[in-house]
Amino acid sequence: MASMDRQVRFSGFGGQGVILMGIILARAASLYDRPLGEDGKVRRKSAIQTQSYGPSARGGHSKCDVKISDQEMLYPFVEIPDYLVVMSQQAYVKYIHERKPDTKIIIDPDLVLDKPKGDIYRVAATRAAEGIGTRIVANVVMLGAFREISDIVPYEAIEQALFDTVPKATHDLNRTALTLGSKLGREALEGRGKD
Amino acid sequence: MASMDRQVRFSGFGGQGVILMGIILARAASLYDRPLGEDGKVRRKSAIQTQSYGPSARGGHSKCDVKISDQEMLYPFVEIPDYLVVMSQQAYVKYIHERKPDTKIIIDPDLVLDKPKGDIYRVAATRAAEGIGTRIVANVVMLGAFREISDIVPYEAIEQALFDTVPKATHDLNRTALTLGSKLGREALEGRGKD
Amino acid sequence: MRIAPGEYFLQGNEACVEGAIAADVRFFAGYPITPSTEIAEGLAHRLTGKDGVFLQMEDEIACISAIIGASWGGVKAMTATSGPGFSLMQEAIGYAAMSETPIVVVNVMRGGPSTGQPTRASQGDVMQTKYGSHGDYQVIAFAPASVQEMFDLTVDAFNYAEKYRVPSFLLSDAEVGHMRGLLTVPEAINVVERKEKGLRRPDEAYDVPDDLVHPFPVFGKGHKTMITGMTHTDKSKIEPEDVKVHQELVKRLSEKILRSRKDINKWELIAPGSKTMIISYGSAALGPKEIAAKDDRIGLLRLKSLWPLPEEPIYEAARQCDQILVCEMNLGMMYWPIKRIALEAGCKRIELLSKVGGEPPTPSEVRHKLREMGAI
Amino acid sequence: MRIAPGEYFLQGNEACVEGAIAADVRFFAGYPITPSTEIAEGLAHRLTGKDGVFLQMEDEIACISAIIGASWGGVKAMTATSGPGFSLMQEAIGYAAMSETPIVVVNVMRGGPSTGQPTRASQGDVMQTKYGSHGDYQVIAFAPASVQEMFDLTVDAFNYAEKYRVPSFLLSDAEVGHMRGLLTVPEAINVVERKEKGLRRPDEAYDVPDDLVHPFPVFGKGHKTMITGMTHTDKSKIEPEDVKVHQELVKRLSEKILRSRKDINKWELIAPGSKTMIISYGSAALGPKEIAAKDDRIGLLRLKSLWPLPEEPIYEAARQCDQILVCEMNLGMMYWPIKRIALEAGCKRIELLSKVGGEPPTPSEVRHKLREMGAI
Amino acid sequence: MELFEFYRKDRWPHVFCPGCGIGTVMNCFYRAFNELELPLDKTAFIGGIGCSSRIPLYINSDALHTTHGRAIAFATGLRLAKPELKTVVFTGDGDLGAIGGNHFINGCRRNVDMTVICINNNIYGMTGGQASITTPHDYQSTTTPYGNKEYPFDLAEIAVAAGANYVARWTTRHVHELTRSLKAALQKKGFAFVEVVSQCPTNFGRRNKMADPTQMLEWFRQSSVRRDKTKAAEVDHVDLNLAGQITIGEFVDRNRECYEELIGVGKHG
Amino acid sequence: MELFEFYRKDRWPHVFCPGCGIGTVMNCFYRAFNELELPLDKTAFIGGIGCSSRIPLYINSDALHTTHGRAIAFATGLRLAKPELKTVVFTGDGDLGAIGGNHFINGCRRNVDMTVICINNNIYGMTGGQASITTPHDYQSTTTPYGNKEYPFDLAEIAVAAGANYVARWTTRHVHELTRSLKAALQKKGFAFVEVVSQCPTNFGRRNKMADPTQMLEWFRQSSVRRDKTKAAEVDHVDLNLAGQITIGEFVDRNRECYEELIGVGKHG
Amino acid sequence: MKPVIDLKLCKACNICVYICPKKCYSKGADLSEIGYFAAVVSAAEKCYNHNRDGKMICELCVLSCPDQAISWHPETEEEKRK
Amino acid sequence: MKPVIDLKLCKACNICVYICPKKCYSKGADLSEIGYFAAVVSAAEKCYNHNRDGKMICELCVLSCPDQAISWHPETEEEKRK
Ligand SMILES: Cc1ncc(C[n+]2csc(CCOP(=O)(O)OP(=O)(O)O)c2C)c(N)n1
Ligand SMILES: Cc1ncc(C[n+]2csc(CCOP(=O)(O)OP(=O)(O)O)c2C)c(N)n1
Ligand code: SF4
Ligand code: SF4
Ligand code: SF4
Ligand code: SF4
Repeated sequence: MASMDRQVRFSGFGGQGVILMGIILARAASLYDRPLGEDGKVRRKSAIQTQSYGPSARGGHSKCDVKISDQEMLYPFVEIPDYLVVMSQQAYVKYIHERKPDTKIIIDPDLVLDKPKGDIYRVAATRAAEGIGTRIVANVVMLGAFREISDIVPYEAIEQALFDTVPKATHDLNRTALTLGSKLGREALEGRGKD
Repeated sequence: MASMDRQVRFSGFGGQGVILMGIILARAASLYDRPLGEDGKVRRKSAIQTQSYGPSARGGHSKCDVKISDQEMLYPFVEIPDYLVVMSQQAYVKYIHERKPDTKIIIDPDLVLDKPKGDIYRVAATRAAEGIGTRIVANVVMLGAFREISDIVPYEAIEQALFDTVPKATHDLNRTALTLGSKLGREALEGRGKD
Repeated sequence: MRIAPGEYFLQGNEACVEGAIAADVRFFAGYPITPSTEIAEGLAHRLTGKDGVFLQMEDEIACISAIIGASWGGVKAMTATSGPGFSLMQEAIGYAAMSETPIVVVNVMRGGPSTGQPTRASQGDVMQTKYGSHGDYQVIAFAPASVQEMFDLTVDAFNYAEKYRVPSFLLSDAEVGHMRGLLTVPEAINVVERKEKGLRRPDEAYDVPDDLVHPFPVFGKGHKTMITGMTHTDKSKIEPEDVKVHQELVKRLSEKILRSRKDINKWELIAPGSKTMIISYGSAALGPKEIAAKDDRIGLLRLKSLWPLPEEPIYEAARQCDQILVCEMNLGMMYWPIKRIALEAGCKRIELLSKVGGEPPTPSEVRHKLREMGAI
Repeated sequence: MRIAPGEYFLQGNEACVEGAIAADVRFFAGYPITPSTEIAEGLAHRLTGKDGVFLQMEDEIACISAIIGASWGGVKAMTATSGPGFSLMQEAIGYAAMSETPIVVVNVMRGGPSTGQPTRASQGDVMQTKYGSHGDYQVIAFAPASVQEMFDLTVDAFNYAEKYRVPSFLLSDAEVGHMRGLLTVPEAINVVERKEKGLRRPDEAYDVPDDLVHPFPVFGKGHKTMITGMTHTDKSKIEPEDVKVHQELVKRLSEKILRSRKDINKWELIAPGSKTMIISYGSAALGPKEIAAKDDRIGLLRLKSLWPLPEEPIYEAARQCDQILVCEMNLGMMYWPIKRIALEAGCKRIELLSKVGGEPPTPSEVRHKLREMGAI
Repeated sequence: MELFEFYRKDRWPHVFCPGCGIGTVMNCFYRAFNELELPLDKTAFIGGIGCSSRIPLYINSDALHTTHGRAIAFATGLRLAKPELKTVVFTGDGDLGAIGGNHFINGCRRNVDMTVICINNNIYGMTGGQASITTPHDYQSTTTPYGNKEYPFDLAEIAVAAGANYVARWTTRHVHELTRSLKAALQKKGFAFVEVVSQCPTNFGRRNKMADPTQMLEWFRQSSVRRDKTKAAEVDHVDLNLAGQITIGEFVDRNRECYEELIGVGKHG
Repeated sequence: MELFEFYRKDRWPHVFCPGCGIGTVMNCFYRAFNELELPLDKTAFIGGIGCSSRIPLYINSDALHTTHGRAIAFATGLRLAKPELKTVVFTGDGDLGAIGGNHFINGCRRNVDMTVICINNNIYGMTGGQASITTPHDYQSTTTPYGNKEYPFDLAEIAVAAGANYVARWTTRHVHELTRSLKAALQKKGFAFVEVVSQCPTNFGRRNKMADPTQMLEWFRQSSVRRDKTKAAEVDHVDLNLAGQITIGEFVDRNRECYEELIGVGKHG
Repeated sequence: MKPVIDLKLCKACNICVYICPKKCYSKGADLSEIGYFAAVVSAAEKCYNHNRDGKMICELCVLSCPDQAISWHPETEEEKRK
Repeated sequence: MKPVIDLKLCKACNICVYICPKKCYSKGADLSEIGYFAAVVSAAEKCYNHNRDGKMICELCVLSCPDQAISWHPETEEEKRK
């Protein structure tokens, strides 16, 4: 089987938890995604998360890349993402140009004013998060949607990695957000290109 | 005329003014020794003074080298001195071994306890300086004697360089010391090898 | 107290923290600086006072001074910094070399010169690591390229610091330090303990053994140790004006490292014997690695240690190939000694792919350069 | 105020003081350190407050920071130090390079590493001068070998610092600094003034001229200058995360010096075309000089400037000879780049005469080595 | 001069976090500078490295953004080389009191004419919240996960002992008093030091149960106690700390000759 | 323990100039150490660079002769890594107060258990007589040919402001008082600082009409004034200077918890 | 004169809400262009400076606002009349 | 006990001469082996500690001598009798 790489970019506003989305995805792929291969052996994925650091991440845009491979990781940096998740207008302007024709773009339409063309999925994650009580989990909602749309790692792996990462007291809230995200993701998959 | 180098080493106790002796000699050769050559042109000498620095010069021995050449100076450091002036026992022990068979050795016999063999000149400069009032000018006495013995630079050049170097108020004292030294030098030349 | 064997998903800097703990670090003094700060923050958690001391100090000079002091207390000691802090540490690095104090300094390299690009990666400090302090000395330096190597080479940095009584460096960069990925902690970790001076014979520490490294006289054990950065004899008598004493000392300090090149140097070799060899290290080697793994016209010599200069593997690679591409994240630093070695080995074409600005060369950039060279 | 034309008998360090005054130094900040202290002491006499400022500061870091500040006030500024102080200055040297501040730093080299041999000469800091600060940058460095050159090359150091807006170094050593001899002060001394930014066109200072050196916007003249050690655009906008801006900046900083090698480099050539060439510099070159002057089998390339690396004269010398002897007072530093260039030029035998411990190689030591090489 | 003639409008919104006290200090400084009608083009602004140290880059005049901790040393050189320039340093507690401590005390002693404004936010803001030499005892930071065990410096008191001509401390809750002190400092001949205790909600507040900047302002208000200028500090007094007290006020106002006068450097304002 | 069991007899005569006060301090230190019957093998001696900083090399125990100005930082590491060792630092005014000023004030603040003895000879001795941060105003040195224009630090007063647990100042003319203070300092838990104003006849005396060391001792005797421990320094006071006064005595004696106690490092004496 | 908040600058720290002794400001509910719930001047007429034509007697808000978002603007004629 | 000057250590600073309240010391006139005109104990019997058998009550000289040249030695029986 030829090696398969997946490149994902999460982007948004500083403080939205964009970095956390990437960490959870990469952790899920690294530690919890161990399907049996055709040969009956456990297959492992390797995953690397990188991010843009620094004071610009304070107010401005923030970026988190994840590269996932079913082989040993060679070059771990995202060149052109297969998936681009955008959670702010500023990030949109900054990153929209780094894409291939088939890059799947997932945006929160309440935060991105532009209306791009292409393989677009709209997930109103922030509004949905407010719906369950707090904007804070908008990132987890979006992560759930992303997982559903991309299907790179199984739901259980993401959930496990999520629970590793966030404080115990928030597990219930986060699970709710994740499943809500999955639902929104399914809807987006279905509604794709409808507008 | 083949080039002619002269290598001189002054050595003694920190605080005796050993360094000054070398500076005056080198300055004299550099600036004030301008004889007419056979061709009627002024001949210049080049001279470089170097010294051993540092805290060991505080209490212990102290060393000052002068190299004088009638050509452009190439290698300015003294390897084996042609003249070795010694003004303390410690310096004697330290430097006596760096000599050629024909190195002329000038010592203050009151300060050097050993009685070396070879081309030795004894100049009791310190005692003589006390005789004219102060040990401080022992170095100038010794310098006068050295000049007389070596005859590398003319008396006037040394005197000029000496006056450049010491405070005006002490010129008389220093002149006295220098001429006294010349006298002692002549005596040493005559008395050489007598003991 | 060290991390249990198993698999972890960690940041590079966090893996370095765990490597240090695994290597038995007991003293860390640090001053915050991006992109190395997570190492200090991690060790602030791990060294609580009882099991070791974490100390944040007034500046980087204090930090490196303190870890040298701590090392003389007999414990393994470390600091972590980046460019500007590394520059400030140079005087004390020379002191550590001169006094033969085992310490580990992590430099998570960022873009320089000066404040430059605090959040972006570079490899601009590799020459400084060897030449940053005044005078002649040798050091040991490792260049990790993954989260796993941030752990493994940290342990190595400690081991070699102890073995050779020398300052030892982990030259990471902002990409490797901040990258998150899998760390596999093995059951057994080889940890070299300090070769302490015993008390069997009073002058034992000062016999020059074959490997030129004297046993270490820990303070407080009655050795009456005298440590100085001045020129000193093997009996630690200060002789700052003695030509011979100085010669013997600085030559031994150099020799003990240079002679042990084979023991110290580490590298990864992909497709040796290829007509075109890439020589690279750290995160700059990751793009080349992808190419060398997939294209059999191209080989890769990835240096995992940079100092002492890995003359032998470079010579060997150069001897067997037609051309070399050196790939680094600076304007050309290791390029020069590599070129010298390659010329000695008879290889005539040595090219440079230099990338500054904060991003490691991408596989396509490397490929582009290789195409220019006619390699692919 | 400058010393009158004529002949003087001076110490090397005193000649440096007079050179600085002749070059119009107006600000000196120093911290005492053997064997450079006489430079500070001399300037304490010469800069009385009204005609320029002499300032002794709390440490070397303060000194170099202050002279950079003074330079932005539009005056020529300088400091002098030796090994340990030089190491402490490294961070700010990078700042001066990055901010393109003309300053002159004199390093009267003594034996290292660390406190080493405070009173004895060495050439152990020549690599540090190029690589001591983090990141990629280029500097200019001169290596005097006589009292006269302590004067002449100090003037040059100022001139080139101004011309290229770069930190410029006088790499002297304890022998040359403390040696006393003749200084001839000429009638006319070429002094390069600062290329100040005028106010004709508002953006003039930031047009990149051919020589890559921008006019200098002195503070207090309404330029609204913004100076930073962070990555910045030509309009001095801070862009620490921009790959392109960083590339353009550091490449220009390097290029402006490297491209001007021919303008900057200075050397003395004795008996070019000899079968055996010695390459040396500073006081290490004096023994070889005596030999080359007297033995016509031996030539000498004496480098009066070390950085930027004088590639061309070395290449030329290497191309024409059979073998090269590099002579230096360290364990081999300039040896390595010289070897690389010589190999490029097709010269195969490049030997090293390395002498540490405080004394320059004597003519007999050089002769001994030449004999070993079969040169004489 | 309008606010945005004094500051570089094109760089707004500035980089500082929402609620960061640095912007407040900028207002007060502008106000003081403007009311004194000082010539902006004849004033140079010097900063070290850190959030606070970035202020000079926002001012519409000559700015020297230097290395971490050395701003006073750079300023000393600039000032003495060009004494017709007024010299103002902006620095942080880390920049001034940690890595820059030596230049700080020697600056006070040397008494070169400059105004040094230290924004003391009790934390390293720029690098993301590590303890500073002014982080109060037992407070949280990323490098003191078990609470800060050290005790903080009293920067103003050290400035007094080291010899500064003018020393005052205020908080961002005392904008009017601060503005007055900044005016006094700008007019003082010699080394004038103003410490402003300020909020870093992002990196100090958040970790110390004051994520909201207004909570920090309220903390400042409640803990502030005026210092009696005539009475020296008590020997056992460690500030902003055990007693939970922030001593504010003018600490000293004296007229030691400044360095320029002492060495007779050209003219100076 | 005999004097020459405590000191390394084979290194005598020591390197210090005739009449240098460093040797006097060595006597008093030996006396204090010996009377307290402290274990020599469990005491480490740390020096910076300078004449004064060389004392550790003469003591018959473990010695760390470090870099210029950093002795306190080295000592901090050693002490915290091996808290069963007593830690004594010998330093000079240049080493401690010029290049080392930052480690000095932060050492006082951090309050690690160590005894720091600064031999303040008002000059850089080792390098041949350049002005120091304690050279009195208008005095001569090789770098102040027109007289020193700066004003000196009051190191003891700064140590008080920075937080040291014990601070005293004496001169080499006060050998008994000095010995007593050294004993107090050696017994104090936390950072203890003793400043000894001392003569450098070679490089200070000679240039200031006191070439004879006894002239300097007489100067010390005449200028010394006792400090009232209960009263803090006056705000305008600049020591050893205008008033020609050397304030001597114990400046502070307090018991802030030392750093080892605060972070709970192993056992410590 | 009355205070006005510049929506391009306000970062919604609500310091003005806290600091104003007359409670002229209140928290905002709308996302601004730059992404914040900017504060609003809800009771300008309560301001000390209201109707004082340039004689500023408080200005805690202007001096405190860290983002230079508050500035003084003349009241409309109508406002003045109130 | 009486004070004795070690001629191998004394560097002739004459601090003992200055410091001794009883004027037990005086300047020397002979060059010592190590090159100094070492001070001499000219009036040991005036010393406070004379005949006190180890009860030291002054010791300014011993504590002050920078070269560790002064030490206490027992008096001879004859000296004690004086
Ligand atoms: C030599 C050096 N060490 C460390 C740093 C990293 N650094 C940048 S800013 C900073 C702290 C700033 O703290 P402070 O001065 O209090 O300013 P704030 O950001 O809190 O306003 C540090 C440690 C650096 N730039 N240079
Ligand atoms: C980094 C550095 N700068 C300068 C020096 C040179 N230096 C050696 S000792 C000294 C001054 C010592 O003065 P002080 O500490 O007062 O000691 P003293 O010799 O007067 O006892 C200096 C400047 C050095 N060794 N290292
Ligand atoms: S990190 Fe803190 S100090 Fe820096 S801008 Fe943000 S709130 Fe202000
Ligand atoms: S130079 Fe001064 S301090 Fe140094 S040993 Fe001599 S007298 Fe003492
Ligand atoms: S103080 Fe300024 S930034 Fe904060 S909410 Fe009010 S107007 Fe907005
Ligand atoms: S004090 Fe000591 S060194 Fe000085 S003269 Fe007296 S015995 Fe000699």
